[in-house]
Amino acid sequence: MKSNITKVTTHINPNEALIFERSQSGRVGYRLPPLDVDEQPIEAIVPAQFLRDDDLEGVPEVSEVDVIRHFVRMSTWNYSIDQGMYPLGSCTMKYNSRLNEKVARIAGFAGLHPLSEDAEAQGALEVIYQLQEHLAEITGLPGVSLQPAAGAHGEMTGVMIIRAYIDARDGAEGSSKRRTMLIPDSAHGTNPASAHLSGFSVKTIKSTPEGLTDLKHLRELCAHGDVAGLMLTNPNTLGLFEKNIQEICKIVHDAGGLVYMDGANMNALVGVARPGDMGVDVIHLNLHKTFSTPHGGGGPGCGPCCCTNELEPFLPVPRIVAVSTGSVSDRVDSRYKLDFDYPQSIGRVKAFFGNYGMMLRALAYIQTHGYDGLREATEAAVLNARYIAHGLTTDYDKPFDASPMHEVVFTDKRQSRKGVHTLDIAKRLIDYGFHPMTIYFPLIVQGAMLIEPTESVGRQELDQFIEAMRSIAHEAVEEPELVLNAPHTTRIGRLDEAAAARKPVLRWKLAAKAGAA
Amino acid sequence: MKSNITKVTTHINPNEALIFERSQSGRVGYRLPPLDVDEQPIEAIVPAQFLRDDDLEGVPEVSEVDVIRHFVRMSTWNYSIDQGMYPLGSCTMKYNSRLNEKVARIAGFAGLHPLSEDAEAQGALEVIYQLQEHLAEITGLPGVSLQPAAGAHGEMTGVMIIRAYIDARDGAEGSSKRRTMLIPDSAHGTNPASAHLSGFSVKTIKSTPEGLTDLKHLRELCAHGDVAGLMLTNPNTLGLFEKNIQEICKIVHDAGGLVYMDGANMNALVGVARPGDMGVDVIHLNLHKTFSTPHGGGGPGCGPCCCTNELEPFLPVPRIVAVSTGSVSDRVDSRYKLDFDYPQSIGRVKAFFGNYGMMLRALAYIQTHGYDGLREATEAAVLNARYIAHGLTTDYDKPFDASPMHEVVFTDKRQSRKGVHTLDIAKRLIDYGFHPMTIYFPLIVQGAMLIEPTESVGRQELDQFIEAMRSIAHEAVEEPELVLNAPHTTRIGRLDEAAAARKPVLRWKLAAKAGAA
Amino acid sequence: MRYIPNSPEERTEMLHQIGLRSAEELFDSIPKELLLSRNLDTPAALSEIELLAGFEQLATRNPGARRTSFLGAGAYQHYIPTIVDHIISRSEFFTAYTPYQPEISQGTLQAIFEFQTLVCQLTGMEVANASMYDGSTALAEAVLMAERVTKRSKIVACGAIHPEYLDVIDTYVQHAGIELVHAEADPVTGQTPENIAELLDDKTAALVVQSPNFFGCIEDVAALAEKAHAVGALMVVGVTEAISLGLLKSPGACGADIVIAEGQSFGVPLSFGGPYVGLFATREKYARQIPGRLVGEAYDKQGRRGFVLTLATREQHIRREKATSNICTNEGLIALASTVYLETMGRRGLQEVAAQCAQKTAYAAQRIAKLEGFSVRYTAPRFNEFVVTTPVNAKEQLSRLASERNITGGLALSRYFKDRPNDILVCVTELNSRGDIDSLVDGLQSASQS
Amino acid sequence: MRYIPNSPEERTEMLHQIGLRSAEELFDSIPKELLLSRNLDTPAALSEIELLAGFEQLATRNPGARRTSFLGAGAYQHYIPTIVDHIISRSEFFTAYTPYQPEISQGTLQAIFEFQTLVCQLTGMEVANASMYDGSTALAEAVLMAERVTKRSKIVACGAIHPEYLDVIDTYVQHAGIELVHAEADPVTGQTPENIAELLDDKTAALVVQSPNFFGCIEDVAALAEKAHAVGALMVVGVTEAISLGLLKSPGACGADIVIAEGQSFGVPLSFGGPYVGLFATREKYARQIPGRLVGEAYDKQGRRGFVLTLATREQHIRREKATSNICTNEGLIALASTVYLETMGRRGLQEVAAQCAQKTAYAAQRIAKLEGFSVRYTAPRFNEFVVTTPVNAKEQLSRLASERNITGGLALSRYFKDRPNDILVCVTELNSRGDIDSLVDGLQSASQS
Ligand SMILES: Cc1ncc(COP(=O)(O)O)c(C=O)c1O
Ligand SMILES: Cc1ncc(COP(=O)(O)O)c(C=O)c1O
Repeated sequence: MKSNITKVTTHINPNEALIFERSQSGRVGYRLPPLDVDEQPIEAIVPAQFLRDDDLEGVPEVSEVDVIRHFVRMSTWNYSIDQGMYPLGSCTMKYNSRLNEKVARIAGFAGLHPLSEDAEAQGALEVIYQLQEHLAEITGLPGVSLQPAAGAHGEMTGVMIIRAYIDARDGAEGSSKRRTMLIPDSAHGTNPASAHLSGFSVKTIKSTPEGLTDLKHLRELCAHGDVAGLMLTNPNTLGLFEKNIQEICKIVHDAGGLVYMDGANMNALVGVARPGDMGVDVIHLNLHKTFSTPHGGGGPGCGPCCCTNELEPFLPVPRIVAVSTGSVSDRVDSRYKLDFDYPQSIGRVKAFFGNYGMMLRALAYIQTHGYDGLREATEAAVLNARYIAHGLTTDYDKPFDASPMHEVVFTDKRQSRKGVHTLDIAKRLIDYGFHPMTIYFPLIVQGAMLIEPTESVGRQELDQFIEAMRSIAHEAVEEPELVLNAPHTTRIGRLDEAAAARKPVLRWKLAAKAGAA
Repeated sequence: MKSNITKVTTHINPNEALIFERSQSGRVGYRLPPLDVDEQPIEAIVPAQFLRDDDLEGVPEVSEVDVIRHFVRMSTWNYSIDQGMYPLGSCTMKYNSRLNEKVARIAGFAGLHPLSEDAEAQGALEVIYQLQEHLAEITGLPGVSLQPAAGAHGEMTGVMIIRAYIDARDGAEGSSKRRTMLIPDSAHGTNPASAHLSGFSVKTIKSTPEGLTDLKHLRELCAHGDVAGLMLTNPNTLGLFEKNIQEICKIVHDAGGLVYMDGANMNALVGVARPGDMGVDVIHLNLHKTFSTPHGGGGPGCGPCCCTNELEPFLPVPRIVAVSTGSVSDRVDSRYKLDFDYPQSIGRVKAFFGNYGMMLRALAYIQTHGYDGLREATEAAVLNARYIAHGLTTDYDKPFDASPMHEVVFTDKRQSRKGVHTLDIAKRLIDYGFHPMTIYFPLIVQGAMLIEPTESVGRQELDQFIEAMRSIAHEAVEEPELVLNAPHTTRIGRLDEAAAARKPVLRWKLAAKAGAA
Repeated sequence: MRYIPNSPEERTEMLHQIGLRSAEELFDSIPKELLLSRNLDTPAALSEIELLAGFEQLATRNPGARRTSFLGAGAYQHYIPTIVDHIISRSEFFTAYTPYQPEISQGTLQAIFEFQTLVCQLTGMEVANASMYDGSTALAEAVLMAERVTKRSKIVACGAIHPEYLDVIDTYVQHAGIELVHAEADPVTGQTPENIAELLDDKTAALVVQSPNFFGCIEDVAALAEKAHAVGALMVVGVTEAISLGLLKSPGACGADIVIAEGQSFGVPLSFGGPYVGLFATREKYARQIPGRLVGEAYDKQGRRGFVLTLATREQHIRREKATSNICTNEGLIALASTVYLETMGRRGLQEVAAQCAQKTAYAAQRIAKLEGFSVRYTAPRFNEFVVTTPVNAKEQLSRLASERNITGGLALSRYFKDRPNDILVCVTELNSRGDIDSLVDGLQSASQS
Repeated sequence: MRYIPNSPEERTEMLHQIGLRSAEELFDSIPKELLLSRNLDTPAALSEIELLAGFEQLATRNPGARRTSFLGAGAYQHYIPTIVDHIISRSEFFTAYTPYQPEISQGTLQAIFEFQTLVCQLTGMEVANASMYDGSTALAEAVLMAERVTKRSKIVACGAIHPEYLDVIDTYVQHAGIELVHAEADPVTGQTPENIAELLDDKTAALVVQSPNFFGCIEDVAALAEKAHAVGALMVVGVTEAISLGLLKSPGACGADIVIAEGQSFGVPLSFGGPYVGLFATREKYARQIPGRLVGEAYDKQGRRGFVLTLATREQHIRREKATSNICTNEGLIALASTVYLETMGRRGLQEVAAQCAQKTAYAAQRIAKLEGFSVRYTAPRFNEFVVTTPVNAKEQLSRLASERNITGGLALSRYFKDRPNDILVCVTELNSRGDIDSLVDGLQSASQS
């Protein structure tokens, strides 16, 4: 019956071209106030040799209406949290509140220049300070820097702090022998990459059949005196709490190393348990996960680093500090200041102070929830994951027995016997109106499907998700083709990624215009 | 190949239920600051007999996330200007600029109470005053009231002004003989309805085969001394300029009547010709058409009434006036004021001063365009309509030969021979990604298709539209089923409107909950 | 012009393509002498930067927008959840037209269906329409509808109806052959006088009351409805402060036949008086007499549920001069804002916000009543407004409150009642903190003393 | 908690359904002694009303945000078209994740592809990535990439690079075995000194320059590139004021091998320093050495064009410690904002805004140069920043400008250079009217006189 729908070729929404293909010479989308100083010949200001000579050819010429329609149309090709559950494991796709967006747009913040004098920016500095205090309380780690721009950046910062601490503790000579960073095989790829940036070489710790850090292996690796530290995710990327965390920290500490915790999974712990109490020395948080700042199609993030008092002197500068008591503190215009005076600091990891707009949002998140709401969110997030784990056990294999925390991992073992793999299941989920889970991560699980519902999903939708997954499991047996060719409902089908990588086309080119659709 | 897609039943976006069906007892989406006065038993404030006793049963209980997802999902079922051309004839679906939205949300306007003292609201009053001045200049009619909330409301206002004027001119006795309002058969339904509201009975003027007012018929109707006025749309609803407008006005004036112009089609005239210069006595404008304030899925509008100096005393009160020169004008805090002192006024047509937010947007539109941009928009709008008229003549029948102005009407005469009607063509257009044109209006054209592209569409998209329409014309011949069963690409198919009207279900009911999907 | 996609070059090409030489030729059907031979005398085009600066500058000249305020009287400041504006700012909602093509308008249609349902729930009525321009025009249309339904021509309006609403009714009925009778509020209770029944007779189409009324007094609607029904008239109830519906017995439960309300309190900014939204509800049996648009449930061939505009035969585009109203464009986007507001606040939020208004108002009234020389008028119970008689001229009192404490203390009733120079109508909402109220009380006291 | 859909009752039911008795049991895998037995010592929950009031209050304590400003130095105030924020506020963009599932992420992917193309066009380079954290980290990554490409370990950095950027490079390279050599700017021209070639040798991986440099001077990139290439080093160019690309010869046309820029000027608010967006472009032959994400064209089985994340084998999630960078989350939404900005301004707008900046800056510099006791430093041509040496202490001068004229006059260079107490870095953009500039000039004069 629908055979002829393919005749619908000019549908403007699905076919929105690249803006370069839409460009028409002479269109304009802007207007500036007229120049109000006497115009000089431009060559009198900048010698001709330094001036552009390509007349910006190729840069689009479009009207404001064209721009609006272009992006509104394209936007409809995206899935988003606001449309439904987005159960990407390890990504904590929770509700991004509008209130936080509004806060970040208050003119007194959005219009503030980062090089304003401290006295001109007391409100902005207080926001940073308050957030630091709250994150210190939440992690149990008192030293905080909000400078890192994302999780990986926070990792780099944290690992550099470990390095700097060991340099200081052991001296250059002693430190030079400690160049090993231990990282579990289940860890996120940024962990080893960040360790590498700080000059460490990585040794991989095996996971036990239960999905936890192999203590025996850890002890072996710690036996050689070369360990600078351990980077551990907790709950780990399998969604399991490392219940031996205290023991783990002790082993590493006894071996002269420090413990870095990847805090990407803090949504399982806020208000319930604190890394600082577990023996962790330094952690990064992802404000764009646990604290709900929007992912924005790939950032911006904010990856604060929190550490013990011992490590605090090594945090990046400038630090944002409260001016200590006494007469000065009364002067409201200088209660907070930038402090550069940390000679042991690893230095600056970013210009200015980090992704400030994200800090505003995260602080608003913390204030909106309150201490009880923060714990409630954690409970609800873990409950939702457990509910899914429970709902899918009959149809999918779980690689580990232990009860998951905020996310749960399944394997495609059972389905792959019929030739249906994780990728197919993920694509088929799209037809059911859901964004797929994280797939093929962590690497140690065959055909991993890592599901993190977060607290932002209601029971009805969880049930629908479970039903969809179970239905796909049945399809995998009864009509595998249906799954293997999914998705069927999207604007485009599966793209040939291999071909794309072989001969990458990474930009539009003027010459290509004639040939384009 | 797609036969099994129907298995996709839980797709959350297409299936978003009514909020009442999603409601779960105990969910909340709000938080207020705690009550900060001592709480009294509520019955001590309001006697129990006046208190609600249904505990608001049935009112939904949902979280903020539920609300966001609910509306974002539902929104994806709408077509909108921002997605493409929206060629509804007579509706002037032009680009709604974001800048105007921003202006309307400036706190100093959005937070201003309408009963603020004049001195507390000088900025707001100046906006009204400026807009009045601009509209007077654009229409050539110096008396302006912005009080009416929409076009039909402006019509009622204008017709009441005519009535009041005649009452004053002819006395109660004389006036009582003039109770006829002449309205062309092509007019919009609001015209006769508005005339009726002012106690007039309607006589219909025929259109000529050329689609214009039949002067002979008009003269006949004017011969009886009972004519209070004529309500004329110009360009008329067929998109044709009433080239005899001066003659028409003379006939009516000579017969003791006044000429009301429905200004819904002013987008064809702004900056090019002025109703006041044509002999028109009173007009309404639709700021939500010509001046780009958003239609909002059915309003709000703003339907200012502009009239000659003679009619001005009859405009609704309060008027917004500038305090005349002299010492007072220097006091910036009272340059503009509300003036109630118009004893001949027809009275108030709405509480406060009209849809103020729309006035802000319309003023921003006028300022953004400038006098040259206003004319440019008119030219571009007319050109676009002519371009479409030109592009479709080979495939569709045009009921009238004359060159159209800002909109063009076609008939389904040719297609209906194959059993394909305007409704089918409209629905099939949806499959091509376009919103249909206005259909079956004006009533005097068989299977009317009234197409108004506005200036907000570029050539590429016009070409796509023309191509789509021509392709449908071919389908109507070659594969009529395809057209008759359209649309094929939407979430739901054609709805059974007759059944809906027979046993109307106009609200969700608690009892229905169990049975609902 | 950046809003016009086609560039001048493109437009020239298009002109040539359709056989024209210049843009002027587009207007050939307009008689030469009617063509404007000069530029419009409107301002030159402004950039965004200039335009925004201009409006921001104008906005600073509205100091009224920046005060702590106790001004109500038909337009109320309430908390608006942030998400309301986000949702109504989605292109799909604010740049869509009236949902004439249901297949691509289900978002708007389903939202209106929810709006209609919520209006029914809150007013306690059976059916509601898709919105009217505002409360005042909705009340006028209710009066016209009562006339249509009863075929009677007399309307009895209780005096404590918002004066501007009364004016609008006056305008609407002036050519409809309707006799409008006002009954002043009882000077002691502030409510409709006991003897209202004397004005009702078998020519009476409707008894019209506002509750809470203009002076903030809650009317005994049930008793009034009984009286109206006794003579076969309809009971028409108007509500200007819709938040009261969260606490007070619904007009429907009191026997109302038509209920209208101003919906501004449901998530709509004050915006100097508009756009607001009129709610209109009635009994099912009068559904075909309702003015304005109605959305109803419908099904497609495959049995999928959807929503459509329905009962269109009532409307102007079909019935022309015989339509139930001339309304066409209504207040779609504002109705949507109200819908989002109501769903966000939800059952418990609507109750709480109404309760907070009542509690804070009681606190304020009690404190002011104790002030030397002040009295709080009327014995009737109230929701969130009340009349204060001050020892000095109300306008002076208010302007001192404004200049000395940056408080808008309320409405000087002299705006509408020249004979009440010392009366202030005070409104308290959940946005007025106890501190605000205390400051108002102190301000009143000191302004009246010195 | 209103952001959590499931009510406490529903959660209890769910707990029971999965066989648990209480929420505590959810945390059974955490050792008892690690469980927090108290409430977090963070604030109690606030309503929207309270929260907004609190932040608004804090915002008033940032007077710097309300001044006419001539402060640049790596973060610039420019006009931002209104539509930018509207588009990036669409749920579909701001609440989406990194586009891992291309079938339902084409909106984001196509936008990034356009971003990459625009970055190439503006920088004059062949390929660009999907964004870096900001300009400073992009420059540090460029240095690391130069080391990877050349397998050499010395970096020569021209002195007039933004001091904070230099600091970041320092941090990034400290454990990479890289030797970083700074060359001070020439005190007369303000540019890289003529004898820079002396520092270059066959160990040099890259010559790094910023243009316009920190003092606003336009560098002769073409000449520098020649020198770098002469020793087989890469030419790395950093741009902190991306608007300059609308007027100045592109780094690519000057021979650059890697170009980075801070994209904040392209439609991104100052926001106290972030989030901004780093642009990163290079030659096609180095595409597989690029850090960060790349979007490329791809086709489905039916030949329909789409876009995907590509060349993922460079990245951490595949290559782990051997990745070209550790970057994962980048600045997606800010890259989108820049894309909207660039497309809205378009070819002609980018030219005009750059020209206006240059013209106004020339005007300001010429006026200030004429002031008694003041001098404008450096002979090199400039774009929109310049250094003024004032007769009195710069900080004092600036604080008087702020308090007396509500002007932020620029940056006291002593913030970075303790030995330059009297120097101010002044920045002029299209947002500074002639009146603003005149007022700055008058203010400088009078502040230095009294
Ligand atoms: C476990 C884990 N660690 C680290 C990261 C890196 O964080 P970011 O993407 O913010 O750099 C992620 C994010 O995907 C993660 O899931
Ligand atoms: C010709 C004409 N007249 C009057 C109107 C009524 O305007 P409104 O819908 O604003 O009441 C319309 C609107 O559709 C119209 O097209």
